[in-house]
Amino acid sequence: MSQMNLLQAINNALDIAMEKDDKVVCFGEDVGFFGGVFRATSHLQEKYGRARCFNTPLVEQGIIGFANGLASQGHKPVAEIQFGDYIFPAFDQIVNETAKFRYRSGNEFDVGGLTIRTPYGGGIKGGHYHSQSPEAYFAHTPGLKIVVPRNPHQAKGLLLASIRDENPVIFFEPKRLYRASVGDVPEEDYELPIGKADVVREGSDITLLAWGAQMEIISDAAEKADKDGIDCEVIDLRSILPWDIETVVSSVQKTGRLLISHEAPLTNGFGAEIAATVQEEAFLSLESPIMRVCGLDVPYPLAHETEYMPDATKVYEAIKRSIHY
Amino acid sequence: MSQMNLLQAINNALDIAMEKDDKVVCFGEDVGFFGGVFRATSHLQEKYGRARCFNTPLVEQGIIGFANGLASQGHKPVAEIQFGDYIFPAFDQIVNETAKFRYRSGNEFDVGGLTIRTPYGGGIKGGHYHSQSPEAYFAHTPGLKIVVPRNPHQAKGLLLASIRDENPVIFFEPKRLYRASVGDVPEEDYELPIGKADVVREGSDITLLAWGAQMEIISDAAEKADKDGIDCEVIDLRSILPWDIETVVSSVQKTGRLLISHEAPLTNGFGAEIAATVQEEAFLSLESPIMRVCGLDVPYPLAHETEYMPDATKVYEAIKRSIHY
Amino acid sequence: MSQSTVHKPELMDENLLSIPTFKLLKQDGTLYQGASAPDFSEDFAVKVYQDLVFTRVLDERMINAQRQGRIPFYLASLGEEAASVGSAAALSDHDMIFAQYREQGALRLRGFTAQQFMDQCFSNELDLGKGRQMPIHYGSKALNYMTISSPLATQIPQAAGYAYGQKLAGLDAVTICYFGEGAASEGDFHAGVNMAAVLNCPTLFLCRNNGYAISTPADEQFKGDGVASRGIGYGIKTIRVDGNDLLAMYEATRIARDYALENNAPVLIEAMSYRLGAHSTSDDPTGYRSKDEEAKWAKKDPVLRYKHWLTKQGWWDDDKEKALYAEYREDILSQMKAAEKRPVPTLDHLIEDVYDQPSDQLRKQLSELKQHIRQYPDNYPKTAGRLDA
Amino acid sequence: MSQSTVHKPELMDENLLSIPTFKLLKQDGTLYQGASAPDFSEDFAVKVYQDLVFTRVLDERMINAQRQGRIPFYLASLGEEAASVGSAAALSDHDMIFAQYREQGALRLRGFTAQQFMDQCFSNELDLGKGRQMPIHYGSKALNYMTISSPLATQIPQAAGYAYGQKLAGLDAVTICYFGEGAASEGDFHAGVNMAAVLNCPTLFLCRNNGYAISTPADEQFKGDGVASRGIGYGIKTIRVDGNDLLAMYEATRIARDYALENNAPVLIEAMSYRLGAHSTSDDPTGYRSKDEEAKWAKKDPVLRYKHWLTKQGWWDDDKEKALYAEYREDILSQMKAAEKRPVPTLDHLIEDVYDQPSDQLRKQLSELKQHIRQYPDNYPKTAGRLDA
Ligand SMILES: Cc1ncc(C[n+]2csc(CCOP(=O)(O)OP(=O)(O)O)c2C)c(N)n1
Ligand SMILES: Cc1ncc(C[n+]2csc(CCOP(=O)(O)OP(=O)(O)O)c2C)c(N)n1
Ligand SMILES: [Mg+2]
Ligand SMILES: [Mg+2]
Repeated sequence: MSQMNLLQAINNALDIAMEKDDKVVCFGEDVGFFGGVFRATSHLQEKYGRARCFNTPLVEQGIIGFANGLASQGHKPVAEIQFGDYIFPAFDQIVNETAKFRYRSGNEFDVGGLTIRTPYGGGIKGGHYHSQSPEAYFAHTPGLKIVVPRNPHQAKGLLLASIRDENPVIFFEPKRLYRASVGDVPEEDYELPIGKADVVREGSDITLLAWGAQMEIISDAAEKADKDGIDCEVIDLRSILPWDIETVVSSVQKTGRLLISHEAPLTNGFGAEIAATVQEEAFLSLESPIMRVCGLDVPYPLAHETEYMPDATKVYEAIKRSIHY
Repeated sequence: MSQMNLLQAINNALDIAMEKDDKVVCFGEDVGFFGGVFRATSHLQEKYGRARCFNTPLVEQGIIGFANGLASQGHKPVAEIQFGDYIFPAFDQIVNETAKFRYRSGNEFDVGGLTIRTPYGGGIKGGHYHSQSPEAYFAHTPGLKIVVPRNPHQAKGLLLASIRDENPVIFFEPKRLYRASVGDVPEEDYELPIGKADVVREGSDITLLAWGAQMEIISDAAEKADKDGIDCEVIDLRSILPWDIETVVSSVQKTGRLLISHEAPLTNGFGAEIAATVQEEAFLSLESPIMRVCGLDVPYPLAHETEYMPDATKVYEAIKRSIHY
Repeated sequence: MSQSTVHKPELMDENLLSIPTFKLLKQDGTLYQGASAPDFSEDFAVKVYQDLVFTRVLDERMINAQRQGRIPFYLASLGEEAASVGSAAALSDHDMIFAQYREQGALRLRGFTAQQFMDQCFSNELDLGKGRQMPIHYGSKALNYMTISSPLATQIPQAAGYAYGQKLAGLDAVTICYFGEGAASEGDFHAGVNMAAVLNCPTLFLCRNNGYAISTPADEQFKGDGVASRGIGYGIKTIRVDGNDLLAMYEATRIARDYALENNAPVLIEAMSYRLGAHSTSDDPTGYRSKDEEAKWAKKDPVLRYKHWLTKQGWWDDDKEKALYAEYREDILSQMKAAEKRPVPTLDHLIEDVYDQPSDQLRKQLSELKQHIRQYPDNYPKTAGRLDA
Repeated sequence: MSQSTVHKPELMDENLLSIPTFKLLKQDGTLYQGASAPDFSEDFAVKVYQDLVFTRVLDERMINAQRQGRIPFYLASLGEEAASVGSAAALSDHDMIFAQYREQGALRLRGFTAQQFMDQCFSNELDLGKGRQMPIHYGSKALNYMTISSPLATQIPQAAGYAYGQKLAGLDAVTICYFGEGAASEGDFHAGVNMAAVLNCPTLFLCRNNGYAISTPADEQFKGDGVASRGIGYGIKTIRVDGNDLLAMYEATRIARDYALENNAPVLIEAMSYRLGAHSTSDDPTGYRSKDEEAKWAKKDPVLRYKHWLTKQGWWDDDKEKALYAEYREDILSQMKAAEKRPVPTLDHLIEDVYDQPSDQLRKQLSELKQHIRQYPDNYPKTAGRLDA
């Protein structure tokens, strides 16, 4: 075990993946010599050479297009998009190409080796274009997997699993926690399962569900609620596609209540899918409406960032509304 | 009144809009001399000149980028994307630019004059890339309006309203109905409201909700159910952003049941948002879980298109499941 | 970067680059003065011709099949056969092909059989693509031919990445990427060619400039000296070729391939040709271009031009010609009849290959669908009888 | 298109285009032989210098403000001031400016005040952008300066469309579009420049080639002769200019503007310069480039070069210099102090301008938020006290 922050855990996972499998190749804007603007790829060029860790020209649609081609050739590209906000120029390559590559070819070809890493989320005074949480934009796309880790330990295990998964994975990294989240991380190689939610706190009164950086917020809210005698079950979804319907539904069948929180705007965020599925699967168990505590339906703001964020007191108040419905 | 098919109604709306307002400009791939691959812009170049109706190079991100710039200058571009499946290369220009233009500039600049027209949907043996229904991909984006007409009369009135709306609108045209849907259309200029759902059939037992081409399907299902003595209320949402929560919720409060149907894959389709909102707003009225009858979570298939489609018998069976829950 | 300086303000002329067209063969099958033909053996030369003819017969037959309502869609390469067959003939079988959709000639050259073409176009259970895409979206791992994808130009950066992978793996192979002059307007073109240049990828970018993108003529697609002039802007070797001249296409591709492989560098090839037929069976070109223009190009028929050359070599005659056409017509027709009788893939394939393994959610959706089909078998005639196959 | 033909297979050389750099002014303020200075009046020449100096003082002050934690972010234009000020000086005030983010000089030249800069950087209630974007995302309708957007290159096709609109409206105006050599790799660059060429848009595309995109040097961004060589590929007039030479930047832009306006055609200008400082306050260039390289470029200081020229004209001296710096330092500092005291925009602005009118849904979200803030005022100190303002 060592203490690592989230960035170090990611760097460590990439290092292990590259060391063990020379099919793993890392690239993106500023990823090479410099090691990425957040330094997630530090020292990888030094260790594995320019051919396996390199800068690309500044063109996201090209980065993912190139990665698709490389993956279809049997390599395992780990492509970095510098900020989640800049993944949209690559949307066509991801949604029309990556996601459909295996299906459309009848499994003649696939890009299962591809992993797309990108920092997401707010709370860093980044305004519209350094704060977005775009996971829901991809969640409507069969063929993709979407993973979001909440801390360094999870990040390393999930990233290693993503790189080795036989399917393309978008790996969203909570950049607010890059340096802020520090924890024990095993030095050895390990993987955590994709598609399995993680019950981080058991409880009986209400289920709180989130992913990534928002886990901190709902855990705080759970603590607050605890003082009022409300016993929260806290679940980290970890993987948005596929998502662990079974764990979430069983939890709600037990608690009778569900609250989902994400930073992205409310409307058609992934919370919508969860609520829609759970109301169907656990209809008779629900004692109050499923609540969503999310970003407002506005572009991510700067001056009013604090007001915009679905913070712990907002979650806490919603818990009480759910309980006292 | 004249009899028009859906394409003629659209062509007629464009004609009126261009005639009355010389700020209206139509362009896109093959839109000029040829009048578009579906001929929606037929004769417009002849009538209004090459400067106001023209071909662009083959580059969707450019078409929308160009349209954003033109709109920010005070014009009213009506940009055509040849197929909804090819809107994704323009995703960044739409989601990061169009949608945020007014907000980010503090209303110094806006692209409210912009309308994006694009054919969408399946049932035409088009396989993956001539069949998609991408509305939900945009529904997570504050700043956009999204409109889908169900027949020629609606198409003309909603398109005229979209072009004149002070906000950017994506106008999805159900291409399966382009020639198949024929009806009475007033010759004069008229607008239908954006953001208001249309109750096309009143009923007391269950609310059926859809938009665009799917309206035909749920209406058929309502007929079938009628023979069993099930009285369906049928609503055309018409506008996905903003959507008419009030009309839908009041209907569900009356009927106690809701079924939503769309062609796009189930997961995180716009049905998810509707279900999530309605279960919250009408929790105590719901007598059975909100049902979604949607496309499967696979890329749009060809050989199994019939099987994939949320057809009238699938809707009908779901109605019965809801009633007998 | 250029180190020269000037002190008078002057805009550089936009027509500064004027790229000549490389030609070997005249329409009558003789060589231009100073030209020399590539060193074809008789067998090879004849095989190439066979592939040209096969492509033509295939296109003719399938357009009819579409008219008869037997398939929903088709797209022909009439007039452009030499561009894809000639370039593909200069490659090694290990080279990867990323095509746009009008390069059936290249696929045939690689060995795709009449049966394989038919099974794809009829979306039946033997289609390598499992009936999931529209007709003409061929692909074959065995033949190193990437499955076609409809969104234009997406294959261009992919081809750069693929070639990078070949280089990493130490393979003695390049990637060729075909696209139209229309597709070259997409952002993905810029992305892919520039990345290949900077990242030293052995990729041959072959632009088929056939004058139109559906109804849009090339002069509404770009200004300047065609697509070739952009190559110099990216700092890569470039050549413009008469796309109706099979020998020139072969030679240009051959030297481009040699250069790419030796230098780990991309090459841009622009093949000048003309789409003699409609864009696809959904299109009618009379709405946007003249019969005169078509007639002018019909006289430059690439298949006929090559046949003249072949005949002059003493390698071809009318009897062989008749026999060949008869053989291919028969082959294609009989395979068509067989293909249209084959059933669609079983319903289980609807949820396969979305992921390497179907998710629980997909299995559930499939089992609900099967239950529904059992209830309404008449509505789903293609699959209802074989649900448990 | 070129009509010439060749019959020997030969790849065209990738270095065929070698575009010279247009220069007028040497570092000592004298002109190159054969060069002639543009016809500046004393007032105009001095105003231009003032804007250069203002920009420099602003950058210096704001980098400090960021270090002191007063603003979260800043991005300076040190070393590149002449490229934006010199080009903008050649425009009419009616011409539209689409900037990338490092063109504060052009904005100052248009008349943006110290107060306006400060209000934007401090996201306060007077910011024209209503505090919604990070510092340096300026914009002003009154000054025809499009609000900056962070996603790179998106403004390039927008500028083409804007210019098309100017032409449609019959305005006697062009649009200038600034972008970095890094941004020129984006698909939107290709889209925008090609569309402007084909659709005859009077757009000046001005690439600031400052050698780096964050840590990525230009030679990992493209091969070939810079960005300028691409202009010829698009069939548009092109000029490369010494970006540290204000007079040359002015002249090149002036003739480009004349050409664009007269011919309804775009022009590509590549300004060769160097980003002397860090990419932004989040960056530290010591990780990726040498002090030597920086020092070499520091000697080419564009502000100093222009000052030498101005002094030689007899229009400038040390006293004026001192007074000017003092005035701007004072102006900026006092405006900064005022700006940081101004409150953020009221909470109502959170939901305004998403649409022309807030939707019902947004009104509901706002009212719930206000209710929550009333319950926890201490958590929202910036807005809690002014909810009903
Ligand atoms: C991204 C995208 N946009 C639009 C289309 C629709 N479309 C199909 S073919 C075509 C024209 C392509 O022209 P070109 O690249 O010149 O190839 P050609 O058909 O001439 O061989 C268009 C616009 C598409 N398939 N993909
Ligand atoms: C689409 C997009 N991708 C990535 C970024 C992150 N980013 C901001 S500035 C920058 C470098 C830009 O370099 P260049 O265009 O040369 O301009 P310069 O900073 O040198 O003036 C990058 C990669 C971005 N803002 N937008
Ligand atoms: Mg073409
Ligand atoms: Mg730069």
